[in-house]
Amino acid sequence: MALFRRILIANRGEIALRVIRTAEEMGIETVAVFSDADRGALPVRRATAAEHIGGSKPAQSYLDAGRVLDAAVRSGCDALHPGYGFLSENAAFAEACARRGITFLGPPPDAIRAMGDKVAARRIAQQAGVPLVPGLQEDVDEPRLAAAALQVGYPVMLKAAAGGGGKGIRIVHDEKGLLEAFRMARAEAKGAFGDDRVYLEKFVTRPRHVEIQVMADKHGNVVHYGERECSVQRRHQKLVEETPCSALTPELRERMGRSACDLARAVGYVGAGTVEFLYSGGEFYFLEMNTRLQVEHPVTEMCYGVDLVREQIRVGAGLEVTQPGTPRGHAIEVRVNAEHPTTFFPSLGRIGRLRLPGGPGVRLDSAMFRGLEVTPFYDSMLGKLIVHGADREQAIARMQRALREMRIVGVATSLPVALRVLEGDEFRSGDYDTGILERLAPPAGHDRELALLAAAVVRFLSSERVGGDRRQSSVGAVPTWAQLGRVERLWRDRR
Amino acid sequence: MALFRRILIANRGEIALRVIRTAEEMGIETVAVFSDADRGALPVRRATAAEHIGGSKPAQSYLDAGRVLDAAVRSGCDALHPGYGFLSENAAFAEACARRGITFLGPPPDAIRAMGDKVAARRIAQQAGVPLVPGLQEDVDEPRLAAAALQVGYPVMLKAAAGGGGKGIRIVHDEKGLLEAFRMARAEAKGAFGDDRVYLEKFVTRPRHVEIQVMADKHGNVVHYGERECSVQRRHQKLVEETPCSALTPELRERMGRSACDLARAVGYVGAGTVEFLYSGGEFYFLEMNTRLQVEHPVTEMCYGVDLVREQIRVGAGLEVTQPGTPRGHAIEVRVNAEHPTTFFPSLGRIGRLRLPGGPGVRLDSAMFRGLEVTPFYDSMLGKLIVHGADREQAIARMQRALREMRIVGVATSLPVALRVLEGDEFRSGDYDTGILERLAPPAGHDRELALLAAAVVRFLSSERVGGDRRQSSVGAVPTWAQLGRVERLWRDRR
Amino acid sequence: MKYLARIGEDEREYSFAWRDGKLIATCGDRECVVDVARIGDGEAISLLVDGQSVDVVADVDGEDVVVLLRGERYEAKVENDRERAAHAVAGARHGGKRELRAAMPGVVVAVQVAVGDEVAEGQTLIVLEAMKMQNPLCAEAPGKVTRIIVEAGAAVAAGALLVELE
Amino acid sequence: MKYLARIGEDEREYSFAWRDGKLIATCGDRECVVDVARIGDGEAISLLVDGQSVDVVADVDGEDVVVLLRGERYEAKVENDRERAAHAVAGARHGGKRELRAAMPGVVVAVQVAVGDEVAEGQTLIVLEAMKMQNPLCAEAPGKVTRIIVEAGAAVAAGALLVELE
Repeated sequence: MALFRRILIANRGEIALRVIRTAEEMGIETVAVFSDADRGALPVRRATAAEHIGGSKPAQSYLDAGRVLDAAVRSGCDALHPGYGFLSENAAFAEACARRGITFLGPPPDAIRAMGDKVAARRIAQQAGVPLVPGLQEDVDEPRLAAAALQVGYPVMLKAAAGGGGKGIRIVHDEKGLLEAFRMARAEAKGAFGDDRVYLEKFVTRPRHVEIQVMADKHGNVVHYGERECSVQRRHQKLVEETPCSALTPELRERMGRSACDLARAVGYVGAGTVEFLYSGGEFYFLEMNTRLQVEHPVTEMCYGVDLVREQIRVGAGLEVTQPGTPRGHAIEVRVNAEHPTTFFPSLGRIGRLRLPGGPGVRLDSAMFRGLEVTPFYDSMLGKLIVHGADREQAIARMQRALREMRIVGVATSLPVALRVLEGDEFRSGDYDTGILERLAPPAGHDRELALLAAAVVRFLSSERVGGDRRQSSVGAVPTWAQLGRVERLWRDRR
Repeated sequence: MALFRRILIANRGEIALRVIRTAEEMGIETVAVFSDADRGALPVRRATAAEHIGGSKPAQSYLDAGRVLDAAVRSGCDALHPGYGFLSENAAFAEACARRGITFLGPPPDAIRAMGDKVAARRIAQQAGVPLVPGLQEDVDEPRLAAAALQVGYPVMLKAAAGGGGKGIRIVHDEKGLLEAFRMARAEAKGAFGDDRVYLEKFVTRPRHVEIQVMADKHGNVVHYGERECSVQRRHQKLVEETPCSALTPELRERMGRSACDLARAVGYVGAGTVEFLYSGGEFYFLEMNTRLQVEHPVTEMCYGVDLVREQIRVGAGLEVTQPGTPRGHAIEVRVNAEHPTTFFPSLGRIGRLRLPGGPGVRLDSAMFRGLEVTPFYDSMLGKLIVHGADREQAIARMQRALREMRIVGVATSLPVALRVLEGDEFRSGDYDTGILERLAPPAGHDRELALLAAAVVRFLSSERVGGDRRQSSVGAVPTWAQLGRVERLWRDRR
Repeated sequence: MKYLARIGEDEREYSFAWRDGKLIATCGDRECVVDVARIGDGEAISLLVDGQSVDVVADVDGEDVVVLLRGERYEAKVENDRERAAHAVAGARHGGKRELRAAMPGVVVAVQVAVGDEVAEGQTLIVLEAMKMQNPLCAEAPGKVTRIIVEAGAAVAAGALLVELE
Repeated sequence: MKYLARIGEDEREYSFAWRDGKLIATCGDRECVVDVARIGDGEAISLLVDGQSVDVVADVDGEDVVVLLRGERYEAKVENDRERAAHAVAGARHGGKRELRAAMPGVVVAVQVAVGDEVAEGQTLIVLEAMKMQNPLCAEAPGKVTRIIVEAGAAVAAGALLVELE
């Protein structure tokens, strides 16, 4: 018997499709919700049923807890998967689900709340014995400032307590500018977040962003599935993720894993969660916990042979978590974003021709299709390309191969950037940090000569066709080679 | 440094693309060969270089050893991968490659020859201690016939020594019809193969077709990667394959694996090979050895986390074979054939819209693309869909899910047949044999009611469009839902 | 306008009307509300039939509609009122004449009937070799062979007329 | 007819001729033989350039040709003789007038220049918010702002004229 009768997927795009796939494999019906812009989206078409929940702007639909919940009740769902983003880390929404008798496939509201407040989260982490970046756990005041900075050690970072996503952060290299920077940070924090608390911590140089995947059940079992290395990011947007992380020793991995599980236990966690750490020079420091499935979860799945969405559904239904096996090989994920590869501008438009990569070790998680209109309403991620190889070298080569196979026409994508990352010495060495994208070399243009020729040939052929040149007019799909030859010969004979 | 400079792929379709993918990942250049019909094929486009080798009929191109070899020499190749079919089991071709200084990525010519003659192969297998179907290893004559049949035990099978692919086989259930059947078998064998030798063996009831994947290097190491269960077949054309086989115990698997390796050693085997066995009631019997990569090799790759083409290239270059790790989970392959799902007629045409499956545990090996013309020149396999799951149940559910996702327009395919196999109790029980397809239930038609409605709606919409009905005329790609509503409302207001 | 859809033995008659942007499909005394969305340039059609999602990829060729749905492939015939009337007239005129055509290009390897033969439903009339396989082409219904157009050895195109029956 | 192809700073001039069914491409004193095959309905173009396989997916919009090749994306401009002549004339007539247009639909969050300002190459003129990101739109070359069409807060469509320079 299926664990649930019907799951409402409170999300869109690739993650909605991802959840539908697993639910279908588990014999559970699914209900997709959709905004006006998403009527034709793949999750809507692949789900058992679909409910329209409002306008194209997120606030009118996917962020509207009431409409989403009404749809779940109306369509007879007994569980709800929030995906990531939107309502996934909204404690009040999780509570509302429970009130209406719907199992929220995420952690308990209290755990969401505890980890949602970054200052509170740090306090809990500290109590659970999880290493933090050296610094003050509380709001600093001017009198204590200089002593605190000296104790933590320069360079130090001033951070708005209510901030997030890198906003309101100042780095101070010595005592000289400290007081002025502090006053400005306060004023800025007040202005931006209406909350002038600022805290101080050591500025970690050349940090790597390494996170641990945890999974907990309602019986008190907490396990982890190793780490993911996510340092290839631009403005806190990850572009390439991999597992395992080249910097970790088995001993370090075990320590980080244990820390992550300790934190999950400390907040009574249930379900899938990710504990993010900064890693530098053999030390790791707690950053924050994401209380939901992470975009980059597939790299973990490929190495551990686990289906994390399946585990979410299982523990949500009260089953015990499956013990992780031994990971195998190496996995890399590249995000496919609709953005211009040099300017990083979002690229809107309609997806035309589409060639998807395949073959050994290649997985594509995407709700893309030919004809999909990329609209400005949602984030620009079209999907994720994931590869698995026996070792890191093979995984890199495989991803390069898959990137060369993939063709998307109609919007520009970030794929060429990912390819440049993978081709670069820094990534290949395994020794990189969150600054890698800033240091990325411009396109090498190996094939620029061929591209120039190809562009000219394409233009020549299209003008020949427009001009109705008979040599080209009958070139069809198949025996073009033969036909071109034949037609050309006829034409020459006639002269 | 790459193991070879350039590999010529002496094949076409999905297997040519499969080899190109791995070679590219290993930093080795590739040369595709193509017939007139295949100028636009994906392997031609994905290879480093491509050489035209002749007409569309296989005899004019892919089977023409001279043309293929000339292309290899002309394009500066130092190795050649034969794929499967065509020249892959042609000992003379393997010798010719060696003479022209090109490494043939397959076994030594003598091993090909030894295994190519089915009578000789049985003799070698027997000497190597590999179990055979009880029977006579040599040509039978009339005087010894009745005693032999009695010794072997009824039912017995009379088989043309020169036959293959199930041709020239007669089954005799008791002594009554034996002599007459024998004389007819002789006459038939003479007529069909110009060779009237007939041998006699036990007819194995409810046999399963189970094969062992072996890999051998030039240093005398021979390893195996477990078994593949290939009993879902029609007229000796496999349709669904899986690993592991539900019938095998670890002890049986080990014995079969050891037998297969013994046989490979006995013929001085190098490279990838498959030893086929009949399995029934706890016993296994040698059938034949395929001295090449097998179509269904990906299921093994997914469970062992190995790239068999990579291993072929490595051992071809003289490296030692990689020791197989522990297999994980369960894998299933479904062949995507361009044939009508009820009549099994080949379905020719041009592939139009194409929706490929994706997500966790799904692999597609195919050279299909939108616009591909399926011609009558080659076999009808368009590709292979492979899934991996933590266990057999998950793998089956995953394959069903992937089959429901996949859409191919323009030709009919065998996918619905595969789906029916996977839905059937016999396959799900794991207890099936080579008769499973004959016993397959007709389409259940769960969704026939919806299909009828859908067909009518589609027809209605297309006639509305043809008629230039303004309610439908402006329906574009995206906000169809909203637009339909709006346009309709306008129209109603106007009345 | 009514539409008669047939798949194998099953047939249903529908009528359609638009109401508030949705399609109301009526079949006998049952009615359902269908929300219709066309995807891309004819990539697919998404139906929400009383909320249930039906992801259809269809190929329409006149009255022949091939529907791909949840992994199955349905070959449907859909006629509207006008076409049914026209067919009735044509049927009367042709007096039940029927044809066997080549389902695919190939070479005729055997003609297993002669003019005047009475054939049973499912009886093999022609064996056609295509894609290295021999494919029996059978009578769709009992009848009498009135004309044989091809002989063994002939190469035929897809759709070529092979045998006429009545 | 000659074709001038440009990608960034690089440019090449080609002329083409058919010979025995192959395209002969000449660029300066170099010549190569290109075997051309069009795949499907414009799905892709396969070139064999002196045997080397080049798998091109291209999007042609007048003189703008986007080429996808081996994982890279090239934005090329290709002009033929006629177009080059026409452009030369147009260039002379417009006297070096230049425009800044919106690369995507969005909302103008800031206008960072005024009419009459001298701007440097790469200087931000407008900040456009689209897809929840703020995107600086910069001057492609040094110049003087002659006209500002939009103001902060305005929603603009892709391709909308924002600023004129000379």
